[in-house]
Amino acid sequence: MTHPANSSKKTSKGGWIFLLSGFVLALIVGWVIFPMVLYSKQSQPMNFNHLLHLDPEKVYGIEGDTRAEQCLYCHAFYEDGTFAGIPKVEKCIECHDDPENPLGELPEEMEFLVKYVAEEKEIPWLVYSEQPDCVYFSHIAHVKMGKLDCQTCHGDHDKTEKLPVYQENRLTGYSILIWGKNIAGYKKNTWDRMKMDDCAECHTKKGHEENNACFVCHK
Amino acid sequence: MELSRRNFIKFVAGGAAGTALSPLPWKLTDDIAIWTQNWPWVPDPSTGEFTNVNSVCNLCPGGCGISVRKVDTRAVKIDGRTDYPVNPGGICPLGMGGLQLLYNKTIRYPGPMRRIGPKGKGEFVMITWDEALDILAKRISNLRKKGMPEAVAAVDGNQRMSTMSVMVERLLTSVGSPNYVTTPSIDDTYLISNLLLQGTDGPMSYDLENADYVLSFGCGLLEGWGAPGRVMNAWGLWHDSAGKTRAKIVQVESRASNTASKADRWVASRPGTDAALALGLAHVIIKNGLYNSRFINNFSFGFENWTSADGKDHVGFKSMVLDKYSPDQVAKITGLNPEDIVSLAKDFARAKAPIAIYGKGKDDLDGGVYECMAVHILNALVGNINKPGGVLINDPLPLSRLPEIKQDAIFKQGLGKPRIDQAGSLQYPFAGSLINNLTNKIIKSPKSPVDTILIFSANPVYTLPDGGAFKEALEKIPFVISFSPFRDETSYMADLVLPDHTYLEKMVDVVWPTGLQYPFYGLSKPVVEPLYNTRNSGDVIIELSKRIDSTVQSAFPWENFEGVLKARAKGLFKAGGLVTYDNMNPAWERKKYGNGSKHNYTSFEEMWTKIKAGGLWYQPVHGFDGWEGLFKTPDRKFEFFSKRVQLAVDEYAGKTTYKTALKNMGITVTGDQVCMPHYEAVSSDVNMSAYPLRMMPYEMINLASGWIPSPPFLYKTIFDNQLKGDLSFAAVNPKTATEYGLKQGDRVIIKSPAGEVEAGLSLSDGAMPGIVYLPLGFGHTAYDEFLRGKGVNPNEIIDAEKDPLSGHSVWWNTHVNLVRI
Amino acid sequence: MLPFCFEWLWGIDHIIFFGLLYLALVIIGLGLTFVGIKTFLQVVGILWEKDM
Amino acid sequence: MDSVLIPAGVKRCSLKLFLLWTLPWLGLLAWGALSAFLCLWKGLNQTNMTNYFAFAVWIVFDLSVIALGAGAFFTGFLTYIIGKKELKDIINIAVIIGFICYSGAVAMLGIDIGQPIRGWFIFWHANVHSMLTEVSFCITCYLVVLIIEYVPIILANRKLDEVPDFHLFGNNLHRIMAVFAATGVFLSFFHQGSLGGMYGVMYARPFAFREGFYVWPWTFFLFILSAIASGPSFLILCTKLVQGITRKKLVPEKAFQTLAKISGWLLASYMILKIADTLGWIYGVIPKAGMTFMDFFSEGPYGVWLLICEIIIFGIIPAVILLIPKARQHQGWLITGCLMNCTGIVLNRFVLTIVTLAIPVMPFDKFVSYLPTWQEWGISLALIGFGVLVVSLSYRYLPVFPKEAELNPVAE
Amino acid sequence: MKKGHDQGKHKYGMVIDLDKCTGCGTCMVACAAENNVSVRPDESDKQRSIAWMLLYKIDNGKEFPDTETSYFPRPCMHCDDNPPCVSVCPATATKIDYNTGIVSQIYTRCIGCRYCIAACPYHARTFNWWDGYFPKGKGLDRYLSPEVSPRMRGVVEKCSFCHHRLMRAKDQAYAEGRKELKEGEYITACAEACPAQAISFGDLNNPGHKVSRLSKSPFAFRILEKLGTNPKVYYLSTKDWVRKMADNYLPGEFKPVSKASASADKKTTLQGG
Repeated sequence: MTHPANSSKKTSKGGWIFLLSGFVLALIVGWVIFPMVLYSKQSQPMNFNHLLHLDPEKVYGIEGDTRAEQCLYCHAFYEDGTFAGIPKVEKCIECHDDPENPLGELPEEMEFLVKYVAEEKEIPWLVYSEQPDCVYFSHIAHVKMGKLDCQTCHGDHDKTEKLPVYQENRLTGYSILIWGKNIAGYKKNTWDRMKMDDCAECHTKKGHEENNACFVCHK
Repeated sequence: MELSRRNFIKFVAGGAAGTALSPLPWKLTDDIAIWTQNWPWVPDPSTGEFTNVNSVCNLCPGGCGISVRKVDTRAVKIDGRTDYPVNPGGICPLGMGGLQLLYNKTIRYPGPMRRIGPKGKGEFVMITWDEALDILAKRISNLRKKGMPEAVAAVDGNQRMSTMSVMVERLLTSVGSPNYVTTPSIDDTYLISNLLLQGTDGPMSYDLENADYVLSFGCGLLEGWGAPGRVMNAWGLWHDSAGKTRAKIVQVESRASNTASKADRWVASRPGTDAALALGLAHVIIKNGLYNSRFINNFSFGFENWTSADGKDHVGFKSMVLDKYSPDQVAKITGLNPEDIVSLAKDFARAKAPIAIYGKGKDDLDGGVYECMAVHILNALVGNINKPGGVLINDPLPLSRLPEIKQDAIFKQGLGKPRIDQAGSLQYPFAGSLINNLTNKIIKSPKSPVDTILIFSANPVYTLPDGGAFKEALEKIPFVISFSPFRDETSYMADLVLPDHTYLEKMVDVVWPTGLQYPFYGLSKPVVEPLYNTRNSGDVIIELSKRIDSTVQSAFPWENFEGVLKARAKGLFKAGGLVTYDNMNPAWERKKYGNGSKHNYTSFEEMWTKIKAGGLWYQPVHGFDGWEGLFKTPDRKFEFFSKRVQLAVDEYAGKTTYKTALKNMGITVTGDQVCMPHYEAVSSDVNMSAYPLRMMPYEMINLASGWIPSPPFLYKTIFDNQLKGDLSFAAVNPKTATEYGLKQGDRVIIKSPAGEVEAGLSLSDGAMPGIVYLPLGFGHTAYDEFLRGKGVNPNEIIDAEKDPLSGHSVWWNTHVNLVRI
Repeated sequence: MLPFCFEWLWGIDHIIFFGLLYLALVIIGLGLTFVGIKTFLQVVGILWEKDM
Repeated sequence: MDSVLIPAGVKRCSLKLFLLWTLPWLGLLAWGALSAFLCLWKGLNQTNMTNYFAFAVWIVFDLSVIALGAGAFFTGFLTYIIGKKELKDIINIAVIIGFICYSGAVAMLGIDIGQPIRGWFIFWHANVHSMLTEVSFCITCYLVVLIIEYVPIILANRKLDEVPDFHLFGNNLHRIMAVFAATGVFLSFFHQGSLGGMYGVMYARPFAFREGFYVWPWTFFLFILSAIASGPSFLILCTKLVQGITRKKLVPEKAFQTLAKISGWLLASYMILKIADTLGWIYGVIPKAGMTFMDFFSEGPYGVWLLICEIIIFGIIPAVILLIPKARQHQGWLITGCLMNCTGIVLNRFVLTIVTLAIPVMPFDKFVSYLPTWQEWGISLALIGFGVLVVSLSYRYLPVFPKEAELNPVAE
Repeated sequence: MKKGHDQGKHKYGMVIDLDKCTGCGTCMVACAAENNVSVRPDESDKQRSIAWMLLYKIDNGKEFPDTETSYFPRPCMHCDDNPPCVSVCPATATKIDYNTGIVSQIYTRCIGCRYCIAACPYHARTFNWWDGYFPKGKGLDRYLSPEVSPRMRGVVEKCSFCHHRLMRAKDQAYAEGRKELKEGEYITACAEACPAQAISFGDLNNPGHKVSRLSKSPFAFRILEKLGTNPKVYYLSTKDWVRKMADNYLPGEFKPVSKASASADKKTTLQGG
């Protein structure tokens, strides 16, 4: 069977524009719009100034020779070695004991005293580095035995004055920090991502393969 | 350049290529997979600070020490305590599943309830505690005003001597009603036989851990008898380390229960013939002179023939046994071989520390007094009383008595009236209370003599072996109040529910677990904050008394229940005992500290705080200090011939004739035998041809059959030849099955004079031919989908007779017939 | 699956298994691209006379 | 009205009739779709599978169709690599049948696993020691190959062929088909084998366990052999069926004969090895496990008859039939032979799956039985519906049988 | 490929004394409660209900009154070296860790192909045919432990030797500045719960541990030893008929342990009925 070849030529020539536009459009959707849709943004119930609390000039009592020890002052271990994570209000009350008179003049402190200390309520913090239920992570093994610095995984959180916006993956319910801010999963620093491969990478680097049993990280 | 079909295809193709080169598809694939890894509907347990809270399990009177693991405020696991004398380490499956009872909202009452639907439907409205207490208080005070306080009755399922039961009894007394009734328990039987043989009023104390030959007459050692945690621990000790000489365990039981199967020797005698067997063994022991003559000659009465003050000659135990209980005679009764009886008796008598123990399964129900006496006699014969590995004689726990109750006119007149259940009357001189009589009286009389009935820690509608009679009775009683925390069958019949806390939410005491050989007092503490609007019944009683009237109030001068606990515990301080336990010095080993000296507190308050912390007070088992002055019988000796029985019979005979007296007391023998342990063939007027078989309920350690519901966890441990779907199975011997043309898995109706139930048939060589064994603990009509409608409850078809002397119900002798469906 | 995934081991079994697998994939891939490119060139008529 | 799509120079029934014909098969598909929905939505509690019968009717179906679908790669192998010209006339239908079997199998597996959405973990977190990994990889890749082989046939449709791009693409694809065929052969050998290996490696299941060569138990090789033995037979059956239904001669008899002969030889050799293997099992594996032969054949319905059927009735007999030229030239015997051959292989897959799991290994364990639910049947049968539809459509709209026009001249 | 275990540091194992075992089922309940095992309204469908620790009831097949029953508590055997279930898993969702000997299962990795179930002769592996039963408002999810993540429908689960307790013990040790664990610091929930102390748990590689002593007893045996699964769960029984139940034997193959055992095996029952 035969048919005029030129006709087919014409249309197919013009068609390349469509091919290209489709291509470009898809790239924009995938790289720009998709991430915006995927993550929800929520702000913390109130701000907390890490930098201020860790500044010996301004705040007394938060001791610790190393950076890690300073963090541990509030983010402490229980007696059984489990990790308290974000401190409960009772911890804050050790210093901010009197709802009537604040220790500083920041509005956040006032808000904190009125809303939580006086009301005896816990602060519904959103946890940036919350791992899913299937993950087991022993802080004491890494911080005390492994001598790991906090920022290896958490970055320079202690240097921040404002708590960043909390972003949650609408589909998985994970905090954005687990996959990492970079949608392509590319990371520069150790703390940019907290997926299994990142744990494994470090274990391998440090020669801790003997601790690569599944149940070391999964419960 | 129109968007022709072809161009559109190109556009899509380009789009596809672009998408593939963007993170979208890949990230999405990953995220969807992660979504399946934490589906929103899969629970995600919150974490926090882990703590362990020590307390005492109160699900049965066993009183095991438990350590509850908590995360922040949630309780997430129950474990046994190694620093606790009763159960060093483990606990039973029921205790292990306790959290499902605490947290299962659908089987609990969220607060006080008033009935709106018909009785038994379980339709209630929640009311305030104020309303609830007022309704109840008014009702009681009205009855008092009307001068009929005895119309108030109480059924108490709390452990005997526990502070809760003392409170309930006190409430009734102060109101002026004699009608305080307890649910059945083997302890009743133990008390009577101890009283009759030894004249002691202390609990039965079996020194199991130190025995080397345990002859158990029907005790479900592995089915939950006594304090399960303690007994199973003892089982471990008996069988410790293969090779080294172990204790020998002999089980007398008609069915291959766990105990019978696991025992070194299984004596499959016919049910209800324990007394005969025991006396048969006595016969052999006496005949071969294997008994402890020192004990018999110096510390017992009625062994040899004797002459009473009035010059009458009496037959002694020895002659009676030699005359009536030869191995051959006993063999006929029990169905055993004479030689076996002889060998058994010899093994027993020759053991270093033999002990004969008596029971009936879990001992949630009564036993037979003559049986119990006959078994205990064996311990006397070998002189193994108050000796290591024997039966110890202890005084009751040294708890202080509560102050006397102020008496008013109503009080006197009310208590003057006879008990409805006739307990303590001439006919039933030894019984403390007879719930079976109470039930019958109510059913028989046109108008219920009871107007208001209070039910504490009990589910008699389900647990009583009375063929459903108690439920019938409740339908006639105008006003029923349940204090149960659970939506059980009895509370469904209630007009008012005043829910108690569960055992993990309240402080309550455990007084001397059944069979334990040393004085023990356990104290549970609230492990979690009460989840719902419930109240400790102890506090409720105090509050109630305030609202009834001043006289009743005056009987409860404490501001709360702990006040009462402390008031009684004062006695413990005086007696002095240990409040901490070191498992290197087991409580059953006679060690350095004698009777609980060397305790580590100086003031009562200090002791109390320590008891609250540790949950225990105990005195290590006492050493053997002779037999002198041990027995409190009329003539200060161990009585083979019970003078108390003699007096009771004579007194009753005085009122009527000797014959009728014996007949009413259910005694078939005459003469001196009446006062001595003997075998009473269970009489029955049932038509044998219509009901050729017998049904015996059997109990399991892994299924709750008492007033506490089973945690769903337990159903994992039930075999599918016991429960399959909603069908529970009756165990029958293959021979019997073939006789009736039945086979494995058949559905049958089990008919008795009292009713009928449907069950599946499970053939088992462990079942005695001619007997149908039904599991206890199934067939709930209340609670939730986990328990409701699963299997049948044998109690519904039990047609009980009366036990001689005590008048307790004989529930192990129901005649039945099998009909295939 | 991929050498940079931590579960990857440079063990002989991994190498054989994935070696063969990737070989197969590569052959299929190359085959398709070859056909694709050839067709494209024929359509725009740069080389190969259209044999139809 | 769809005449423009129908290949030139051949005759097809009216569209109405055709649609009528598809109805029952669409019905099966609908049943399957409903079942699939339930299983995916509510989970596998919709089936009667248990912790004892972890594998059940679906796996039996999977293994069977994959074995029977082996006709595709093997015919491809004979056509493109060995160069058996006569098979060119039947290769298209072979490819289509292969495509049906494999796509169906993969779809079923997708429902069979408890977490389909995570199915790709097999690839991403592959455990190279698992036979199932090997199976999954090869089946998926081979499915791609089959699609590639199917594409030119589709593009040969009259309407599509008018598009020059498609026409060229189809042609070029067809030219290098040998390459894909070769790849397909390689992949198929492995997954057919691995499917057998799956059972052979279960060393704690004495019924299935086999010694072997290096990492491959004997079942690995037996499965390859049995697959290529039954594949051609199945191909013959299907084609004959099409011929029967269309009441036309579509493929020259020579092709059938060649396939039948090969099938016969392979089946015969398979039987010899199978018997050797069974003996080795009886005298090697079983006694080592402390068991006796009869321990495996005295539970429930699973008696020695299974073995007799598998080896003698549906093994040796069809082999003989297909090997005797006189017999296989006789249509009746040919079909009987092929049918028995396929039955035997299906039976083999059934036994290895079900009996392996049904017979308890622990002495105090008990035997339990299993019957599929309607959902399980639905999904299994949907595979057949799917198959018939694809064949029907292909036959109607694609030049599946090159010789059809020539064998059935249409009077213009 | 076949990695032996001997280079492993610890080798946790269990010894269950069947003479002490009373068949009470506490181990099963303890296990279920400890590990958030799902409980459904109908647990009588034993082929589909989930139990990591399962009690098998056995009897000597004799007639009344000589019949005798005993029990086999059956956790996962944690087969050593090359467990049948591990090598077959296509997604590496289950692995044996040679430093502890624990065979663990990752539920979030499992795709539910159930090949491991087919490969395990002990029925130690069970499939989640349903999602966990936690109806809204019933409140039963309140007792769930955060130490073991609840499973979703469609995955396989099995006894883990309570490896979360190992991690718990390690955290405790770290808090006290120790690296090594003492005997008894890590034991499984079933071993801890058993009221008759029939279950002991510890390191088989450590001659000081009770389990390694008991596992060498003449009365010690394992289930289906002949298949070469090499379980790390040992049983003790002085009764020959019980030991014989544990494996398949050709006629005359089974050897009674000793006279001592023979006598211990003779259980006398008095005729009745």
